[in-house]
Amino acid sequence: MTARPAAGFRDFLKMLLLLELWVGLWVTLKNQFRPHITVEYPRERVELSPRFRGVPRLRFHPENGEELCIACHLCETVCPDDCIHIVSEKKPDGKGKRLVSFEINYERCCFCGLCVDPCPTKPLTAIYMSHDYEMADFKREGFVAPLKVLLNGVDPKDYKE
Amino acid sequence: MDRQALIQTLVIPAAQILAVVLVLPLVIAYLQLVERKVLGFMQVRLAPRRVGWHGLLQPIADAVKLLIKEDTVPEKSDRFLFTLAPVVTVIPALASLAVIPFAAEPFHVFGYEVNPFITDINVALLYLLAISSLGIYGVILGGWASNSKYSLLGALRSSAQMISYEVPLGFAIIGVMMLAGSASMVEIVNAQKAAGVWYVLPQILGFFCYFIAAVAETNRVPFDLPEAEAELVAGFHTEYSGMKFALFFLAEYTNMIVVSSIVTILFFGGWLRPFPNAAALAFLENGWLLFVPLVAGGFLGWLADQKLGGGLRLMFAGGIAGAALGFLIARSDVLGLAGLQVPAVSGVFWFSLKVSFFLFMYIWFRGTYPRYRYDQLMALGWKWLIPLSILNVIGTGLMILITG
Amino acid sequence: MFRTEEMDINMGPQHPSTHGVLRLKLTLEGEEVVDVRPVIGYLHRGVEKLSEHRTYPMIEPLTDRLDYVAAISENLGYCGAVEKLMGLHVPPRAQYIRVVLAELQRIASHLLWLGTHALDLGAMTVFFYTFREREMILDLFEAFCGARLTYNSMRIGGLYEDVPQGWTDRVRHFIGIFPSREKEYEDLLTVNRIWLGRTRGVGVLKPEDAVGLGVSGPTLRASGVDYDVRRAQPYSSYDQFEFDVPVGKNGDTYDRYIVRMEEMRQSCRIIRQALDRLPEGDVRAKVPKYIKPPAGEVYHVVESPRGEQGFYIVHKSGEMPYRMRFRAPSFVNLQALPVMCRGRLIADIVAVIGSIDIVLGDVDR
Amino acid sequence: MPVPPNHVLVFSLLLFAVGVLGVLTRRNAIVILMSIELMMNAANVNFIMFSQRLHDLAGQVFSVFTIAVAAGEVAVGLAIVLALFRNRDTVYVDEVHIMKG
Amino acid sequence: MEAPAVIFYVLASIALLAAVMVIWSRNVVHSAIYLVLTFLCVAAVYVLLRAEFVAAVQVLVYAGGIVVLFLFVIMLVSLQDTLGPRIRLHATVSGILGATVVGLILYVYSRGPLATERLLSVPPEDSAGNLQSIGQALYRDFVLPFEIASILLLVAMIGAIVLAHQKH
Repeated sequence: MTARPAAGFRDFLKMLLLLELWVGLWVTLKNQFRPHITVEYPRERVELSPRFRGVPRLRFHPENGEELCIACHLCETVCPDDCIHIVSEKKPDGKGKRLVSFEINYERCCFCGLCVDPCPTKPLTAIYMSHDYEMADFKREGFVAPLKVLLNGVDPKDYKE
Repeated sequence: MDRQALIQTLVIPAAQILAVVLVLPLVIAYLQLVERKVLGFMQVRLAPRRVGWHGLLQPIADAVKLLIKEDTVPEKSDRFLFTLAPVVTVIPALASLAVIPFAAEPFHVFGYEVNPFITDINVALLYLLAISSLGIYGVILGGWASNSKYSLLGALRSSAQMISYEVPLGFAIIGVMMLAGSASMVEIVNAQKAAGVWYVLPQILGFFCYFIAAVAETNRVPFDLPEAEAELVAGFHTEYSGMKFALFFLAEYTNMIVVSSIVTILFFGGWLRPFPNAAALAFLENGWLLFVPLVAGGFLGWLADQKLGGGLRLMFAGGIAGAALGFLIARSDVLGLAGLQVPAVSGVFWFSLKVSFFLFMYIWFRGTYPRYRYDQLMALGWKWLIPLSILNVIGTGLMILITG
Repeated sequence: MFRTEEMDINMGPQHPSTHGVLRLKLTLEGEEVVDVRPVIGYLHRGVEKLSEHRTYPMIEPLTDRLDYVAAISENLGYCGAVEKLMGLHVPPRAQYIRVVLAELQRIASHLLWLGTHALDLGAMTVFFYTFREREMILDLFEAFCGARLTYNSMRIGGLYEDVPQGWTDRVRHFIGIFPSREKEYEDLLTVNRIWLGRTRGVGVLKPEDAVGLGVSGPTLRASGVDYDVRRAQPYSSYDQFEFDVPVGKNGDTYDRYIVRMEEMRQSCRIIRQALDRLPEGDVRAKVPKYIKPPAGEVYHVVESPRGEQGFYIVHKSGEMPYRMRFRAPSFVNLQALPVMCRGRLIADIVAVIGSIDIVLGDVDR
Repeated sequence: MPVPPNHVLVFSLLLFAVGVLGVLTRRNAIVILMSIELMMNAANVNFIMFSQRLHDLAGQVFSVFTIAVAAGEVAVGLAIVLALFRNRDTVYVDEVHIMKG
Repeated sequence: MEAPAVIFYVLASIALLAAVMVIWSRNVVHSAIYLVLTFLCVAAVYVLLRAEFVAAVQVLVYAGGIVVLFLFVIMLVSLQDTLGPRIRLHATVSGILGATVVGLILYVYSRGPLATERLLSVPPEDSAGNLQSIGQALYRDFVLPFEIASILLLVAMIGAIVLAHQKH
C-alpha cells in the first residue's frame, strides 16, 4: 500500500522542487508517443471476437441449405424480453411442426443470447448471435425482422463519411 | 500635417491594429486546434480529423458553427449586461496586445518603417497590469447577468481569484523592472541583451510566481475553477451560446497569448536568440538555426511515421513547413529574395518559438493536472505566491545593491 | 467567505459529475455546503418486481443491468444465490474462471471509477488512460462471452461455455502490463499535491458511521473496518486464494482512492493464482432444463467492486421466484453522502460522489 | 494638451457636483459610496491638473495617496454595508435608525 | 482645435454622463458599470495630462479593485433594488444652493488667470522619467506620508475583515 508522504527533509525538498508535478508532466509527455487508441469508425472497424453477440439471426444448414429451425418455441419461451414471435403449424404428415413465421423485434431484444442456449439443433443452432451490429433505422417497423431478413440478413448499409 | 507624418501617425498604427484584430482570431482558431490535437495525443487519441485533412479545417467549421448558432438570452437575465459581458472581456484582451513587441527591428513596407509592435510606451507593464485587471468584468457581469446560480458562483469565484492573483502578478514583474530599470517592453529586452543573459536566470523565482499567477489569471487548468465543468457546469458562461460564447473563448485564448508573450519578453529575452551576446552563436541571428528545427522536424516526423502513423505526422509536417518557410525568409539575402527583412523576421521567429513553448505549457498543464479547490487556490495565492514574490523583490533589491 | 443567504441549488439529474441521473439538492452558504439531499429514482425500472415474472435463467440479463459497470459481479452473485437455493455444486474449473472474471471485472470497474473520479477533479487525461486499459479487459470479456457491457456471462450451475483458446494467455498478458500502467496513474495522481489537497481530509467517514450506515466495500474498508465478503464468507472458492484486504485509516477520499488502487493490484494477484491453478474439467454442473428450485429462501452475498452485493430470493413453487430482492451497495453507500458532505465546499461534493463510486442503475434498480 | 486649465477644473467641479448629488439623493448605501468615489476622483483631477501646470510631482503623489485612501475607505465602507445588511437586512440608509436615540 | 483637446472634451463629457448615470440608474450593478466607465475616462484624462503612472494606478485600483469589490458586495447582498434617486424638500433646497455655488465658482473660473493659459504649453520634461521621478518623489520626499498611507491601508484591511467576518 502506498505510504502517505511522510515529513522529512527529502520530502520537503521534493515539495519545494515541485518534483511530483514534473513527474506528472513526464507521464503525459511520454504518452504522446504511445500508439493512439482511437478507432476511426466507420472508416476502420474493430475486430470482433468469434463469440461476439450481435443481433440474433436464423441460419440455413450450411450444406443442404435447409432451414434449421424446427419450430420448437424454446427460444420464444426463454426470451426474457418477449421479442421472439413464432407461428408454426403441424406438418402435413403429422410429425413435428413446420415454421410459418418467425419474427424478432429488435427494439425489445437485449442481446443476452439466452435464446441460443436451449436451441435443440445442436451443434449448429438454428438461432445464433450474428456479428451485425449496425441496425439504425428511421422507422419502428424496420426493427421487426421477419423470417426472410433473419435468414438472409439485411443488406449492408453503406456508411460514407 | 504633411502626408508622411499622417501616414506614420495614423495609417500605420491603424493598419497594425487592423492586422492584429483580423489575424488574431485566425491564430486563435488554430491555436485551439493545436490544443485539441496536442491534448488528444497526450490522451492517446487522435483529436479532430474529420473536417479537412487531419482536421485542418476544423477551426473554420467551428467558427461557422458558432456564428450561425442561435444566440440564446435567458429570459430573466439582464439583457444589457448579458450582451455587454463578452464584449468587455474581449476588449482588454485585445488592448493588451497594443504594447507587446513581437520583434525590435522595423519592417520596411512601401518605404515606410513599420515596427513589429503597435506602440512602445514607457509604462507598458503598468498598462498591461491595469488592462488585465479589467478583464474580470466580463466574467463577473456575465455570471451575474445570466441569472443562474451556477454562473453566479462561477463569477464570484473568479472575481475573488482574479483579484487575489493580480497581487503576485504585479509583484513578480517588479524584479524585472528593477533589473531593467524600465517598464517599457522594448527597453526590458534591450536590457537583457545588454546584460547578456535572459532574466529567467536572475529572476527564476519571479518567473515561477509570474507564470503560476498568470495561469491562474487566465483561468486555465489547474486554476480553472470559474468554469470547472465538473462542479459549476461551465461557470460564468453556462448560459452563453453562439457568438457571445465565441467572444469569451476568444478572450481566453488571447489572454493566453498575451501572457505567454509577456513571459517571453520579461524572462526569456523576447525576440533575442539564445545567448544574445555570444558571438559564436551569431549565425542564429540570420536564421541558420532554422536548419535545426528543419532537421529535427524531419527526423521526428520520420520517427512518428515509423512508430505511430497518423496524428503526430501532422504536427511535424507543420513544423517542417514552418521551419522551411522561416529558413527561406531568413536566408533571403543569400537566395536573393529582395524585400524580406532578415533581422525583423529572425526576431519574430524567435519570439514566436518562445511564445509557442509557453502556449504548449498551458496545454500540457491542462493535460496533466487536477483542479485546485477554491480555498486551496486562495491559500496558494496568498500564502505562497505573494510572500514568494515579495521575497523576490527584496532579493533582487539586495542583488542590485551588492553588485551595484 | 462572507456569510450570505442560504442558497438552494440543484445538482443533477443532468450534471456532469453526478455520474448518471442522481439529483442532489444542495443548500449552500456561499460555497459551503450546509445540507445535501440525494433525490433518486430517475432510473427506476422495477427490476425486483420484473423478476417475479421471469424464470430463473431469464433473470440473469436483468442483473446485468443493475450495476452495469460491474455486470459480472452481479451475474456471479445471482447465479450463486440460485445455486445455493438449489443446492448445486459448481465444478471447480467454472469456479476458478468465475473468480478470474470477477476480478477482471473489479479492475475494469475500478478503472472506470478512477477515470471518472479524476475527471471530476479536473485531471482529464487519467480518464483516457484508464479507459485504454479497461478496453483491454472488455476485449477479454468480449472474447469470453461476446458482450462488452451486459455480459450475461454465467449460467446457473456454471458457465455457458469454457474459455476460448488462448484466452488465459491474453489475461496473463494483461495482468503482466497492468501494474506498469497503474504506476502511471499513481504518478499522475497519488503524490500530486493538487490531488492530495483535493482528496485528503475530504469527506471523512468515521468507522462507526460507516458501520452504522451499512456502508460496504472499499468505502467501508477505507474507514478502517477490515471486512471483505470474499474473506468473511468465501464464495466461488475465494478461500483458496491468497490476497490482502487493503484497509484505510482516515476514511477520507484519499483513503478510498488508495484502497481501490491497492485492490486492483490484489485482483491481479488473485487472477494470477487462479490462472496458475486452473483445474481441468467441466464448466457446468448437471442442471435440469427447467429450473425448479425447492421452496425456501436464500440470501447470497458477493463482494462486488462497490461493496456487498446481496441477492435474496424467496421461492414458493414453479419456475419463478416469489420475491426477489437485491441489496445494492451503491444505494446503501449513497446514504453516507450527506454525512460526508456537510460543512464542506461544493467542489468537495464532486470529489466525495466520485469516491463512493455509485452506479445509478444499482441505486435505483 | 492645449486646453485651458479652467476647463479641466470645470470638469472636476461638475464631477464633484454629481457626486454630491448622488450622496444627497440616493438612499442605497452602496450608491452613496460610489458617489463618494466620484468626488474623490474629481479631487484627483484637480491634483493632476495642478501638478502638471506647476511642474510639481507632489500633486501626482497626492493623488496616489488619495487612491490608496479611497481603497481603504471602500473596503471599510462595504464591510459596514455588509454588516448592515446582515443585521438589518437592508442597505437603505434611512431605514437604519440604530444610531438615533 | 487640436486633437488632444477634442479628445479631452469627448472624454470629459462621457465621464460626466456616466457619472450622472451612476446616480441615476436604479440597478446597482448598472451603476457600478457606469462608475467603471467614469473611472476609465478620468484615467484617460490623466494620460492626456501626462500622468501615466496615476492613470495606470487609477485603472488598476479603481476599476480593477474597488468596483469589483462593489460588484462583489452587490452580488452577496443580492437585493432587488427598486429605489431610484429621491428628491425631497431639503435636498431640493440644498440642490439649489449647491447649483448657485457651482455657478459662482464657474463664474470665478472664467475670469481668473487660468482661463487664458494653455496646459502643457511648455514642453513637459522627458516623459520617460515620469515613472522614475514619481518613484523618487514617493520614496524620498514623501516617504512619511507613504508609510502612513500603508498603515492606513493595513488598518482599513483589518477593520474590513473584522466587520465582514462571519460571527459564529
